[in-house]
Amino acid sequence: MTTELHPQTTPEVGGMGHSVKRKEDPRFIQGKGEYIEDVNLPGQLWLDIVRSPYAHAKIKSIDATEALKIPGVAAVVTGKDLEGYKLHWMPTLAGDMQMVLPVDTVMYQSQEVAAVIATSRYAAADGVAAVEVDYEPLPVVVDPKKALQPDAPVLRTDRGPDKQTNHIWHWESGDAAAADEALANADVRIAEDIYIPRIHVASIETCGIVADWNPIRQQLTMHLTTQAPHAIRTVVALVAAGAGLPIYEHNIRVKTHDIGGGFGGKVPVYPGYVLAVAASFLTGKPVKWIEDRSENLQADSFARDYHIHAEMGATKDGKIQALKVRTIADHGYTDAAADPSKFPAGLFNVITGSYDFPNAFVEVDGVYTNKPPGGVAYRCSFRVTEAVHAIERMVDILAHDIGKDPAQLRMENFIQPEQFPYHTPTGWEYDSGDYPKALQKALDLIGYDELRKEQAEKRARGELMGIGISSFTEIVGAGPSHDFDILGLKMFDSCEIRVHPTGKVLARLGVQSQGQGHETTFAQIIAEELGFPVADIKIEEGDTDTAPYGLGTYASRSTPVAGAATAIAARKIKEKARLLAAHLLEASPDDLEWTNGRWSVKGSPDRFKTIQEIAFAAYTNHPQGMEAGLEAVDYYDPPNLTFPFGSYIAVVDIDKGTGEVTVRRFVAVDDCGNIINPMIVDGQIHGGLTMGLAPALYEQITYDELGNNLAGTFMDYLLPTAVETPAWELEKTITPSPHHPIGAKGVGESATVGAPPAIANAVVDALWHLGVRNIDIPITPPKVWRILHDKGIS
Amino acid sequence: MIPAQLDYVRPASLDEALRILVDREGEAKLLSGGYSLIPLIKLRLAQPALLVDLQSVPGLDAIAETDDALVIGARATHRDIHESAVIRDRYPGIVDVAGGIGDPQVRNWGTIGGSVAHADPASDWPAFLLAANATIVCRGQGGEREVPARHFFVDTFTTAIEPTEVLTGIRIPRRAAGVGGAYQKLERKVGDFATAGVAAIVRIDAGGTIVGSGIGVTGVSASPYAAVDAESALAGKRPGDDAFRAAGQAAAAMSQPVSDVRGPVDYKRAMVAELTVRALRRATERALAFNG
Amino acid sequence: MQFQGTVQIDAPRDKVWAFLLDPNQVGSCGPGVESIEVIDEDHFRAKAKVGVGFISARFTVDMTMAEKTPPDLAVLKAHGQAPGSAVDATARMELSGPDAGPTQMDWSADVAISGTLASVGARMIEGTANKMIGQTFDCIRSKLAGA
Amino acid sequence: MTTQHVSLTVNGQPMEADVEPRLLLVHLLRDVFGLTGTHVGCDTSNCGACTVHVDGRSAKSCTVLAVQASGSEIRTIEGMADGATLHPLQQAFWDQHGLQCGFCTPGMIMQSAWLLEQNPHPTDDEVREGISGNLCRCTGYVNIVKAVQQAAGQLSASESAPVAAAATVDAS
Repeated sequence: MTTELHPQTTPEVGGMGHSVKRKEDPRFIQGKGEYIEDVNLPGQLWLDIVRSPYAHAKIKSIDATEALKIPGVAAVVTGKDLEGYKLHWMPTLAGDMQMVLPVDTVMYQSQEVAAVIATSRYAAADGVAAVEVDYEPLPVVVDPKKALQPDAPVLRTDRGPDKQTNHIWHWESGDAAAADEALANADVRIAEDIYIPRIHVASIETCGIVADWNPIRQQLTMHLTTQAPHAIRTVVALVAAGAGLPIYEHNIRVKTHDIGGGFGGKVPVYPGYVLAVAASFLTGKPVKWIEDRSENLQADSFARDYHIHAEMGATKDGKIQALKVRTIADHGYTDAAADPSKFPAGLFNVITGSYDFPNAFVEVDGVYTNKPPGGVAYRCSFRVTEAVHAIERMVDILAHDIGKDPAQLRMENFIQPEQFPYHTPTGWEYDSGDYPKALQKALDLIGYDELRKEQAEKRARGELMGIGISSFTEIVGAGPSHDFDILGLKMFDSCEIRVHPTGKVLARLGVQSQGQGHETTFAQIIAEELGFPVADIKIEEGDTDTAPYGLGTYASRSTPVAGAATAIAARKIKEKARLLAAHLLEASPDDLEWTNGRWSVKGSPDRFKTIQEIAFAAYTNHPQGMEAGLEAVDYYDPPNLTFPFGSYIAVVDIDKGTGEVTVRRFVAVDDCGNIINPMIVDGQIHGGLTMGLAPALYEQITYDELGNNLAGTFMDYLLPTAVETPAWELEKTITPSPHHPIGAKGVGESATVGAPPAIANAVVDALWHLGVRNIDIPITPPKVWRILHDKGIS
Repeated sequence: MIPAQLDYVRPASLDEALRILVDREGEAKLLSGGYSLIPLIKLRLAQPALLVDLQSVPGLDAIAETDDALVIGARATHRDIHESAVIRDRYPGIVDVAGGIGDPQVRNWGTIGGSVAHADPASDWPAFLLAANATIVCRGQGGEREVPARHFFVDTFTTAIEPTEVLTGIRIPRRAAGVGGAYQKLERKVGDFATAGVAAIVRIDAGGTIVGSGIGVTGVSASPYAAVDAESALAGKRPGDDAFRAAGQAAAAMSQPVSDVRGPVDYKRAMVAELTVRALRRATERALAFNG
Repeated sequence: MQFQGTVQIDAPRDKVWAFLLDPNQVGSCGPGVESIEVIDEDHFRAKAKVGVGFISARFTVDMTMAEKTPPDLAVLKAHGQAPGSAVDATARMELSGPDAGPTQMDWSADVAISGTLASVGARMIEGTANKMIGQTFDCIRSKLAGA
Repeated sequence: MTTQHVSLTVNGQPMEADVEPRLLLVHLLRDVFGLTGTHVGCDTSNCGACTVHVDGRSAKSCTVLAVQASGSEIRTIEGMADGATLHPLQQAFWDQHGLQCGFCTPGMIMQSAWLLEQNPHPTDDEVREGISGNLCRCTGYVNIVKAVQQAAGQLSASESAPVAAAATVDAS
């Protein structure tokens, strides 16, 4: 089933398998990208936001008198003002409700309280400082477990009399009774509490909008940093309809421009967007809001915050039998996750991972706390990171407990290549995989046996070194319409291709690049299918006036869904081209064969028409009865998800004096199916690994007991620099997806998902002989030092 | 993050700067490289009415050795210091400090005078200046005075400098034979403020005995401090891990850390001890290798 | 954050008690207090410039005498706000010792800091708060002893 | 609101403006001069997206007041290419896939340019240290290091590396 990389096109055409240099780069390297902050419209006003110092408080009064005296300050908008337009609440993508501005109660520290609109950025900031808000502090609930206790204050009193609780929802998957029985009968049973902390995507560009309501044309243009322009347009149309505002979907245009990193953080609708739209509607002028970094780190959507209790059973020689997982999910004060409607805990039930579990049961309870929305995304929207971390940690603990090498235990429990398509006990059908091959490649590449020898020698000398493995299975490409929707919108995606008479191509997609290189990779798919050189193909995204409807780019779904739509739209064009070629060649369409961008008569290879010739004919010489033109559109509804996988191995050294962990080496063997652009795939993996290293060792959004966010700037939210980041070592295996038109699986978040447990396993491996079973990420020096200190090592 | 309104002047001479400080006392704040001050102004945690930028004041950036001192002008940048030939040749402990502050851009612009006057409780220079028994040169309209580092760092963001004075330079005792210095800091990632930092200077006589030492500690108290108990513990000892550990314990005992995002109190104390040992080891190597 | 301490005040108990009940007196010892506006005998409002070094914020602080049990127990609550930050504190002061003095004051303070100061200033906050509270009670002691 | 006059040279062009003294250099470049290639990423001088050269030294323009830079020579990403010819670093970032979303890229290129002016033949570790004041969220830095090394090879091969403008830092 496994194949190697063999490009079918010439480098000049640049189809699949070629490391085509990116078409988008010339503007970026010359400072000519156009990001949201670069968008300036004539007469625009600036919006800035007054935020709450309290995590939970009643608003007693808001006094804008002093703010309005500041030259340039035009207006101060409060929740009471918005209430008049029914705009003070808005729906989240998860179907919960979120405040745009509070009317009476703030729910987290730095929540929006009022908006200042002014003629300049600086005046708006002065206005914010001058608005006086009087608060009455209320008890703060930071810990989701405490939030579930009967005496906890109910945070969301707006939800109706039957929902006066901080419990949001319960979700489960698998067979509880079977899992219990298997656990009871297991020779070996392990249990562990694993916390996956709250983190923030922190793309280097923050979020922003220029909202432009044109009262004459009754047209709203939202220049916006969003990963999901169409979905946002629909949400705005629904909110406007709910508020009775005359803003209709066909008169709303979302335009994204270039996006400075997304990683899921630019999927939600933030209150600032609605405020800017409302302010533009009220003033009739464009209104610009650009978040600063602290607003971004304190008030945007966050990821993870999963309190996991996992139990696993196995035979005494390490054949795993059952998994049972109970989880408390801290969603902050509203569930704003972008999970598909049927999956409030995302795809967390992929937690059986790469292993052949006979039995599994997973349950998750969502909980409100006094924090901003949690559980949204960090280069993984659907809780796969949490699942992979838990299972990879548990497998490692089992291996160490029974004294078996963690690589060996994995090999013995992997789903084997011949078992695909494989049905998991929690209901997924894995499309394809060869897990032993990937792990073996990683072991060989890093020199595993030698490292184990080195580790033994070092341990004898009292030095601390660890080797950690993670053999993850990803689940991406959401998703098939029978199960997957967000706010009722089915999770298809789309591509429209127009071939112009001179053989130049314009393709538009419903997804949205944030650095993934769509302008190049989607052109390569078309080049592969139709033989047009990549240079002749222009890809456009991010303008809802022109692009076909799609759900957007997140959860690693662009290649699995929009990539498929692109291939199929191209194939529709290829079929029409066949008819055109048959007409031009005076042959039967059935007698034609396709090779290298031309239709030729079977057996007469010199009788052919190139795709360029055919394109010209489509506008100049099409047969009677056939529509002119050469265009196609496809809305792709995937038959299944795709399941990329890989095996990662980390080697760490620990400084006994300080507890510092250094990742000395890191080998990543990835399998994302067929590869469109190897250079871009490697780049995605490099970046994903770094966003796996980050939460493993550095990043965490921590709150004190008052709900203050203690990581509100990059001084304390610790993105790794080039110094902390190791020189990643990459390899691939290629196992195509059998159901995807081009056999691709997607790669955007694999490395972010797979890397943290490799690092955590390596650290625990270094310390296992001291009785350490688990250290929650981020594994900071104080945590390691505490262990060493308690054991008398430090 | 947008600064509050402020005024700005760029005096062309020290006298003019001093005059402005007197005329606008209570409003004026000196600006050197700005990499510590401007972030605080942007956060509006500092809202000076008037910034007095010293960039055009001549003569404040020289680095030179005299008979008894290494003199560093207040406006010498961290990078100037890091790359200065005399410092590279003879003051490796200063190279440790200057090369590890912030990041390259910060080192390009941040100055020793600005950093010392700013007196962040976790900044690096104070630890070294305390260890080295440096003096800080302050100029007012009435003339110049030298304040020993050990009397200079009064409190968090608070020094012995008067609001009408300009910090013009640093005088560090000239390195003699058998003297070596080192600075060790622990940071969560490169460019972070120190979780803890320890500067050590030792003087070892021909017989191999520690006859003098200086230990400066940063990041673990309201302001950097000289670990005098550690210095006492080292006096007359042979250099070695036993002596260094005792000094480390003494330095740690003098710390007054608070538990925060960088770690709990006992961890920070332990880090002071550990870094003291490491700094002393390196300082000792350097002392033994330096014949004047 | 919890803080506590004891000060020995060289003054008779009733004098100490009277001091504690007088907003202008006790208020003037608060950190950075620039003005005091007495609303009624148990409520007053202070404007204070609170900070360390050149870093400071102007707070408006509402004070409430929440509990007073003459002549030995007073509880003062403070709720202060500045742009982006807020401070809420409860100070409990218990007096003991001979009527004629010296008076021992055992104090405890529960201080909650919210917003930007807590978020960005985390590494300085506890030490600074501790010091300011210490200064406040030192001020009370010295004013009474010197009176 | 008082303003002060600033005049400076940006990418070789004399430019001036009347600005509030509190105006940040990055906002002068972006909002007044329209040079939007310089980005703001963090506001606290951690991320380096706003890196430009001021009198030959790399600086974080979000942590410099425009008035501080008056009289200086500024170089931004827009001044790197020579007409239609990319600067070797720009070419190298493109060749080596040293960027993804492109937001950190101008600052990363400007810092790398300064680094190569100081150290024309850095080791990989020296490159990593040299760009440690610049954060990239997309690339994992591997290809940035490769790009800087490619450019280092080209710049030294062509001996076209500009001499560091060290006039302001050589007083020691």
